[in-house]
Amino acid sequence: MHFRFTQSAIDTDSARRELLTLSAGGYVSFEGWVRDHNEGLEVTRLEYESFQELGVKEGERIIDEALRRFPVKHALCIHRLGSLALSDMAVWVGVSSAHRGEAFDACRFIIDEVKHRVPIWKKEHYRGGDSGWVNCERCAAAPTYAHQHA
Amino acid sequence: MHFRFTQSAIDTDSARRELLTLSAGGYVSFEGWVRDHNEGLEVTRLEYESFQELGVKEGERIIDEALRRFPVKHALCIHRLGSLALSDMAVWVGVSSAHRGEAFDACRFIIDEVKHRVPIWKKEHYRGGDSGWVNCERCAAAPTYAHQHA
Amino acid sequence: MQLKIQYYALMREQAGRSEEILDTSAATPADLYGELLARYGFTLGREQLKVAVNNEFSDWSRPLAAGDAVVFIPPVAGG
Amino acid sequence: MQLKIQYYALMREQAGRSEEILDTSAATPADLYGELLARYGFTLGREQLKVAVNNEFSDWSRPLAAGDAVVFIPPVAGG
Repeated sequence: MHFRFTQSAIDTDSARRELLTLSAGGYVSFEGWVRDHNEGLEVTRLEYESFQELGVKEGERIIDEALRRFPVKHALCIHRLGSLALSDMAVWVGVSSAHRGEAFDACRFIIDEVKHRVPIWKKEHYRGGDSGWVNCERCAAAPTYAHQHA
Repeated sequence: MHFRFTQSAIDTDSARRELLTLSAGGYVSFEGWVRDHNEGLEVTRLEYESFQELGVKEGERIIDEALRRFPVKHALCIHRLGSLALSDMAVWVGVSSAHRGEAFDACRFIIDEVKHRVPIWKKEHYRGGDSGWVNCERCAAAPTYAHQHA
Repeated sequence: MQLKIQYYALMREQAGRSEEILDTSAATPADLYGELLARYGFTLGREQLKVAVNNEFSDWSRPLAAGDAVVFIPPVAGG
Repeated sequence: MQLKIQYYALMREQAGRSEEILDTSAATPADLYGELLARYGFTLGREQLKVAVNNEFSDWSRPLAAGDAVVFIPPVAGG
């Protein structure tokens, strides 16, 4: 299982250990943190939900594609679901490889694809009490523009 | 001090905490690990040494350049010196930013520049007892080729 | 025939439920979405969605069979 | 005049010392390297090195002054 969901804090130390191998000289990781603003609005907290049965399948396909495209050793992605506070880690990607260039490329490929393809939704709660499903509320009003910031 | 040397194991948790900020949504880190082979030879351990007075200056300049070139929040690099075993972490780079693209670019820029510009030397010890200063022994024999794999 | 429909995120909120078993004559996911759009007033148009049948992405024109599980997938926002 | 020379890595091993105070008439780092190359038989040519004076990168043609600290920098291999 190279793509997983978790309802609790992501254990990056344990995840990183799964990527260790004596033949790897480079390790790149990405963490997505809950930030206090998005598109001009002050964010106070987030909720993530996923269609998990398809999500893990699509996530595994992305990791498999990364391992085929880039000569890396190991790759792993963990996405958190549920209610998250500011600074909480929403997603983690780690890649180990013999050389660093491929590790950067594969890590970036994985997070880009995960954000575009895995059925995960994010509801932002804003200062003042409003909330909204990212990429859904505005695209409902203006569908042709919406996919640009998906 | 955004560039540091250490004689002991790099404390990545503590280093990562220096980069946390509520306005950051992306965090990219790179770790260089001691690998069991290099250019066809079996490596058993490494020694790193540095001209530290100039090394920290040049390292700080690299971080400053990264912060000017890429719109990131914070960046930090720690390089270990002394005797390292296989799988030990030799260098760590961490970058936080609002958006992930810049964090990847800045992290890669920093490790590439550190490897090319900071006065750090690496002696590899090979199975069988041989050893050699990387980029120095072969370039002594064939100077025009040597800088290609520096 | 009976289909199982699961709703997520904005569509879950607009449908007021996370799943239901539906008696329908919809022949395809496209037909089914038209039926549900009329019932729940979803704000997302079909061109903004993907659809999954039995936990795998599907064409909108795939023939549906009794017992199929259908999920409409709003624009995603992981990470 | 007296200069302080520090040696690192391969050059430290070939010089058999990590630093020394040297009486020299070398006017520039280039002159000084020629003198030391003859003495220690360094395998690295000057074109493979950089040089630092007083903890900062320097031109090879910079005039040296008494008390300057000079470091020859072999090809680096951090990371």
